[in-house]
Amino acid sequence: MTQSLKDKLIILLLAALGAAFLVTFIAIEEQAEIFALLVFAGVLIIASAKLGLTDKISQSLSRNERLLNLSSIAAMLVVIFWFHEDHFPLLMIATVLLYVVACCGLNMQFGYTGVVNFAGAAFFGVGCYTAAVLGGTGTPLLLVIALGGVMAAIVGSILIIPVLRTRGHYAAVVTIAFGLLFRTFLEVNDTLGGPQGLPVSGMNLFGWDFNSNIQITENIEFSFYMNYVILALIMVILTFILMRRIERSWIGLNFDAVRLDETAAACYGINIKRWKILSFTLGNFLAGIAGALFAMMLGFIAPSNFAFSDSLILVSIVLLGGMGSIWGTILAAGLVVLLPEKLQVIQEYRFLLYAVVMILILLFRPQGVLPRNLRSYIPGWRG
Amino acid sequence: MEQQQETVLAFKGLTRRFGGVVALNEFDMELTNGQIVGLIGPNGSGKTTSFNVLTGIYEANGGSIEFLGQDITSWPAQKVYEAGVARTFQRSRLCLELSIFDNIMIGAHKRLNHGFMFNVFKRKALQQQIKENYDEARKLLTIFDPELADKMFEPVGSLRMIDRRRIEICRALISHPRLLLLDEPSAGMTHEETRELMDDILEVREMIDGLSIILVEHEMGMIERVTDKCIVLNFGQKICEGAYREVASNKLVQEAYLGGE
Amino acid sequence: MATASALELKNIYAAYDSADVLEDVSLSVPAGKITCLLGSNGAGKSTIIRSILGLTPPRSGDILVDGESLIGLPTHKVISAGIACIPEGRKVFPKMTVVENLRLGAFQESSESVIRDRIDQVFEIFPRLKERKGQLAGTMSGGEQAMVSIGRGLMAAPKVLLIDEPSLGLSPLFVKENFNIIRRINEQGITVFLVEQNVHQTLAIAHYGYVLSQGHVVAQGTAKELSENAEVHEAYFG
Amino acid sequence: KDTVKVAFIGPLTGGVSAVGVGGRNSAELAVQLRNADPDAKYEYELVTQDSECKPNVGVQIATKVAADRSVIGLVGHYCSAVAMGAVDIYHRFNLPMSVWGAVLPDVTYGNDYKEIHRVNGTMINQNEVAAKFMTDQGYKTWVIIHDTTDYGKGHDKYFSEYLTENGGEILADFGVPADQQDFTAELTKAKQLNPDVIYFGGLTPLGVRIRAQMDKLGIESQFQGVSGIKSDSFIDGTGELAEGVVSFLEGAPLEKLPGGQFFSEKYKAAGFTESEEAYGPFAFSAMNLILDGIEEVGPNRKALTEYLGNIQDHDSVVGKISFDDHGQNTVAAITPYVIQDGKWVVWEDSEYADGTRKLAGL
Amino acid sequence: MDMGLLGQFIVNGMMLGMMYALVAVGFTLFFGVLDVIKFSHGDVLMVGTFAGFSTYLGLGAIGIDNAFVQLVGVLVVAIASMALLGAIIARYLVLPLKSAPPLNTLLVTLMLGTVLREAIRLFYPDGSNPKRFPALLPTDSWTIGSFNLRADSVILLVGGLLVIVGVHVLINRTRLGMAIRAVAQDEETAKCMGINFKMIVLLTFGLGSAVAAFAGVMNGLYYNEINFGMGLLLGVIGFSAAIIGGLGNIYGAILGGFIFAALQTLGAVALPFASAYKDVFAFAVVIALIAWRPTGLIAEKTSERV
Ligand SMILES: Nc1ncnc2c1ncn2[C@@H]1O[C@H](COP(=O)(O)OP(=O)(O)OP(=O)(O)O)[C@@H](O)[C@H]1O
Ligand SMILES: Nc1ncnc2c1ncn2[C@@H]1O[C@H](COP(=O)(O)OP(=O)(O)OP(=O)(O)O)[C@@H](O)[C@H]1O
Ligand SMILES: [Mg+2]
Ligand SMILES: [Mg+2]
Repeated sequence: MTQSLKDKLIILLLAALGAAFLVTFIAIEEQAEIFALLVFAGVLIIASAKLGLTDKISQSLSRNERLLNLSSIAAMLVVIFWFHEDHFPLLMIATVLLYVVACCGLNMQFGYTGVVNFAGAAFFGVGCYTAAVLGGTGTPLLLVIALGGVMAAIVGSILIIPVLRTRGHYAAVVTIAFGLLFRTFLEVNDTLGGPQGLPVSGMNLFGWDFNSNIQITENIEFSFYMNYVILALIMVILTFILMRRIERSWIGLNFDAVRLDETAAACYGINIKRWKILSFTLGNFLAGIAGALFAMMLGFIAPSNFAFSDSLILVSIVLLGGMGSIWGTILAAGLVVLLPEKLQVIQEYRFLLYAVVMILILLFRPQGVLPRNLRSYIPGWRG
Repeated sequence: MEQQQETVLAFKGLTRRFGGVVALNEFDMELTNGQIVGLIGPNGSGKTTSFNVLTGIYEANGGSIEFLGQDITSWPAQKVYEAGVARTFQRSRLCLELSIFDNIMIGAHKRLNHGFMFNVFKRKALQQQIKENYDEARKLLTIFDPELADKMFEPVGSLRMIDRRRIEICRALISHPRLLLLDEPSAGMTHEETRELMDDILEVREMIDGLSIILVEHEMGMIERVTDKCIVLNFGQKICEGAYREVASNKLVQEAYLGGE
Repeated sequence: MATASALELKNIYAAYDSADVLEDVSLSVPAGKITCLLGSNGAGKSTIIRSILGLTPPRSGDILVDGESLIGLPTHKVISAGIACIPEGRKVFPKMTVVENLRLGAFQESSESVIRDRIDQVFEIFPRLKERKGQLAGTMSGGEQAMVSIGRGLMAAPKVLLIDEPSLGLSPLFVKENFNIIRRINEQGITVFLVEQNVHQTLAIAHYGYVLSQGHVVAQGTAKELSENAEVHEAYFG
Repeated sequence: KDTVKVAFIGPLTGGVSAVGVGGRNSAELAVQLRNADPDAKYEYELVTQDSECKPNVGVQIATKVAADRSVIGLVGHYCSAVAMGAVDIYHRFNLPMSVWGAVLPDVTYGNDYKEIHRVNGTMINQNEVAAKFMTDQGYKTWVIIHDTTDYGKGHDKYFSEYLTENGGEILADFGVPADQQDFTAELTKAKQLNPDVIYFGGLTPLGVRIRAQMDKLGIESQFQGVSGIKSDSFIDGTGELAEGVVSFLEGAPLEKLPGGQFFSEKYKAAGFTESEEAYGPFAFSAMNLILDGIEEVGPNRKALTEYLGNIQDHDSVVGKISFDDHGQNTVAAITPYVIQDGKWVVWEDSEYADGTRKLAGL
Repeated sequence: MDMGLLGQFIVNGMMLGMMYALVAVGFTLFFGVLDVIKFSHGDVLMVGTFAGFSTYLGLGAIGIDNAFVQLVGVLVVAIASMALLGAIIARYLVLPLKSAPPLNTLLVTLMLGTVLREAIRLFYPDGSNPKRFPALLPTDSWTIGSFNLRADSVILLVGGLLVIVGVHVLINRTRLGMAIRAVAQDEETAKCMGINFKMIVLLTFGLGSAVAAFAGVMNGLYYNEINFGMGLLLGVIGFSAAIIGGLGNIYGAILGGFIFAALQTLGAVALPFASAYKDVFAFAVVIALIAWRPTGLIAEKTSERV
């Protein structure tokens, strides 16, 4: 068998395995089964690492990015259609996807450019509130989503000056303070619903009501969440492409240079401010669009969704995945969103267990589950 | 040739203080097209500071800097680079997590198209530009070390110190600057390695039209071999200027810097 | 060799992650003498120093100080055994003043008066440091930092002093001065293990030397032997 | 017997988890008792979910529960914001449910969904009674402190409204975040205004802090709370300072109801380690109501909804339950309580009512 | 406003400021050593308070009811147990991660905070409800007009001040302090100076956590109420205080703590239309302050150079 054929088979196999895993993971409810599945996956991963398979696989993957991307999308579609009439799994999948988009935004900010942002949930929230306010006004809803992003970017610009002037922990405090301020403001101020929150009207695209089930034939009915999942998937794909293209371009290089050594970057003509502003704004934009769609899907938002702890969840996804790593973000988002939900069976003990699991993962993979690779501008091209 | 005589850089009364320390004191200097000037002086005499003030990292407390007829005294670092000044750092400042190619491309900043549309949507054109620059970087790196040129996509962090220095110099040269500032490029190298490095730099100079160099070095062999003129600093003040032989025989210089025989 | 060795490396193998750096290196540093280690860039000289200090513990082999093995000891215990080091690339503590840096050099010394005396001695050698007592070391020029680093190494008053490229970035005057200092230290009875690029001046003060190439000892002998050794000559004297 | 699933939702983690766990235990107790009853037609299985008191999580798990067609009825929500977000979902999926703790009026009155019911009273009833009761005692001036959640703000709104109607005067009104520790600034200002009463709209943790800090600053005013502080932990938290604190709770006092004693005994007997807290009896009643319905009309959502819609004078441990056309229990009597010797005592039975002891400032 | 009232606000604000400053000092210590934000700091504080509280209950159970003995017992147990906990955290969570990106340490400590919080909530008897912390200090009070000063407040203020001064002296005037700072700046070189790196890290975390325990007990004594969530906000505020004051400087922590307290008090008092906005106000000022002084009010001296 030729190497390239082998590579392709490996990828297809992996995608199939991934889809199967996801379907099982989402479908099962029993505590023992969940536990067994997690242990099984863990053993599989450790074993393949010990056998040196992981390296080989990752080489195969990096040689065939296109196939990898396509088969991942295919696997995702399989999972989605598998659950086509199960509302809750679809809702969870869509949530994961939207978290991926928001976390890509954060990744752009501190994975690439090193601009820390502990107010991710606030910018996500700006998107949500934009959708809530504009939702009933008859604004085309795709536009509402875009405006959610734009609003997040605009609100973010309040912070531009302190963000540009500060670094490291000092910058962290700027965003922490903003996150707390944002939530308190929403709670105290009644114009946006106050602490009670606001209902959000659902998505309606060219007369297609996103909030009713889709009747395919007499017997087949798709959950209305299918609409959102598909839209969220498209959003993820576009975000993925954007992130990739930025990373593999001079812009990505400038971002990295700004993160790694501002002084040297300045001495080589890199305009620190320009790139920081771009990445901060773009990052907030992504968080905002994710928020807007999320609000429409959920139908209801309240300030307590955008607390500091929610921002920390976004940050932990980025760190757990590995800074700047998009695949890592996807994996980590799945883990962070689905795990606590899967642990519902153990009720009040689940956060304890969840936190313990996170600590263990980080102790064994300090760089994140899938650390970012060196930049390769053109896949497969090595000069 | 007239162009040869054109003044590239001129310091006039350049002064910089840190608290009580006067790092540069009324420093005057001139550099003409294609010249290699050695900037020498005891430790802490202000050599690195003069680079930092010139490249806009520190502000001058007094005096002026003229580059190609423009007053660039208070320009920010980015603008100074755009005007054609590139430098290396006394302590290597490469991005260790990035590949060799990435690091060199940081130096090529002004030749690259940084537009959002271009980078995100015009992938074909961008990839074309990447490949062109790759070839160029490779050519340059080959002059210094052909072996390194084969490792373009390896992280700089895995390389030896000496290779990092070479890459840093390539990063400075890739933009075809008019003025190159080298701060102790040979530190930590053996005589042999130092000589090779200097030969390489001279070779590159031939390629780049009208490249002038200011070289800070404590390795007198190197200074003697490559410089057209030397300037000696002590306590931020110029104490002597001239060809190396002249300077080296100056009493003051011997006392303060070389140490009498 | 007539004198007992203060420090002895036996069949050391060392590596970083995957890259093997030292292979079967054995050398001995006679007590009370200056022993130098020559070799081109990346030969593994600094790695030897790191191995001795326990920063890059060797994979196999033995390191002895006065006959006691250092293998497995954490770095601070190695220092307690009477070893001090002037590390490669200066490595001053940037956010501390010159005096604090010097004090740290004598960290394992608890007598305040001894420390004061030693600081005074260092100031005598480097008057520039006295002028700049209170300056944060990180803001000093390259050469000034080198002085801090050397001064700090002297503060420990060790049995064996490991010195890794001390003249890096020093002015010619100071390089000369530096070799004088090393000689003087040695005359006070401290064993010196010196890594240098500056072959001429190094061999001029060293008693004994080793040449390292790609992780192997390729030549050794007295300073005189080495400077007459044709191979060494070719490689380093050019 | 066929197995039928019923569900419970409440905050099991986070700041108000004590109430949530108490509610869950009570609901579980109802199911246990029913399963132990040989006359029951079905075997019941309880599904419990944690809302974390966060609307987004609440909406998700509401979907989870509602989308599971095998779940026939739900007892849900202590946090009003979560309930507000979730009601749409229950309506969409036609899942009949009863709220067991959330007190925001809009949960029932903000919509016309016939699936939504509530066994406990709203904050409207409570504050109406509270304002009248306190002015009747002879108090004239108030300083209000409330947390800025929907809960605190709602109480603030209704209490202010009814207080003005009853002729009381509000000297100042402070909104504070629900996680604030230090109230000395607000209280110092309050002290300067010297009100007869300090009204606190919020939950136990904050209530404890405010009561303790009032003492620090030497404030002698009467302390008046809302249903959110009517818990044993308020007394545990404030110790001797608890004496004389008044609060109001919907429903007749447990021990006065025929089933009240029964509930308390059974709860103790079931061996739960956590207290049932103030709203445990409501969760218990709501669950019983749903179980009664299923027994009567069978495991069918539509039928159960219908059944609940017609509930009038239904016996429960919190008194008779009658739903109005919004599904709100109308006979929610409000009982004033006062703390006497480290216990919550129904006002009428207390030494304060007969004049042996006096509330602060009277 | 009359003077008595003003005095009252100032004393209250100072108590609050002291509380924040103590937390901020802890943060400054951790930055000092490993350049990490230790987000579990607030929760360690909380656990410390609960440890003290349990000691009180325990002493009560064996019949010791002398307030002074109780106080000493509470303090000793809280401080010692948290010092131990801090060292354990350092040993098993922080040291293994020292070569990972610093933000990952942040994440781990964040998760650890959750573990501590949830553990107290779930496993401490009736842990989810607030507890009444005993008043172990003399409660005599002096009243002048509307000004009311209590002895316990004064004792706590002085105690807090002593601890901060003590930490400052320890860091800047002792060999241990020098070692701590050295380790923070360059681990390897510090080792080469003969410093026992591991020991120093453990000690620093022990010290920082001990300070947190002290702050926690102080919190309990002052407010007479403790609960499992008390550390969360206190941690965030303490962190912000350390930052606005300027890292690398204990005085910065004090300054930051007092500024934050002043802002909150001012916000509550001087925003008559809506005291609920006081946190919005305080955090907005924090952002403005940082924009104005990007490295804190007492700026770190630059030690980097090119
Ligand atoms: N950022 C700073 N803060 C305080 N002092 C400084 C700073 N930068 C430089 N100095 C002082 O200015 C003087 C000149 O320093 P400079 O780095 O220019 O010396 P140099 O000539 O490059 O010396 P070397 O050959 O040792 O590198 C030194 O005494 C140094 O301590
Ligand atoms: N941390 C490290 N990780 C991986 N490889 C390393 C590391 N440090 C050094 N090396 C490699 O080990 C080899 C020997 O390095 P070492 O620093 O000991 O050389 P040296 O003789 O001291 O050179 P120099 O004269 O440059 O100081 C080099 O090839 C270097 O690339
Ligand atoms: Mg210099
Ligand atoms: Mg070396």
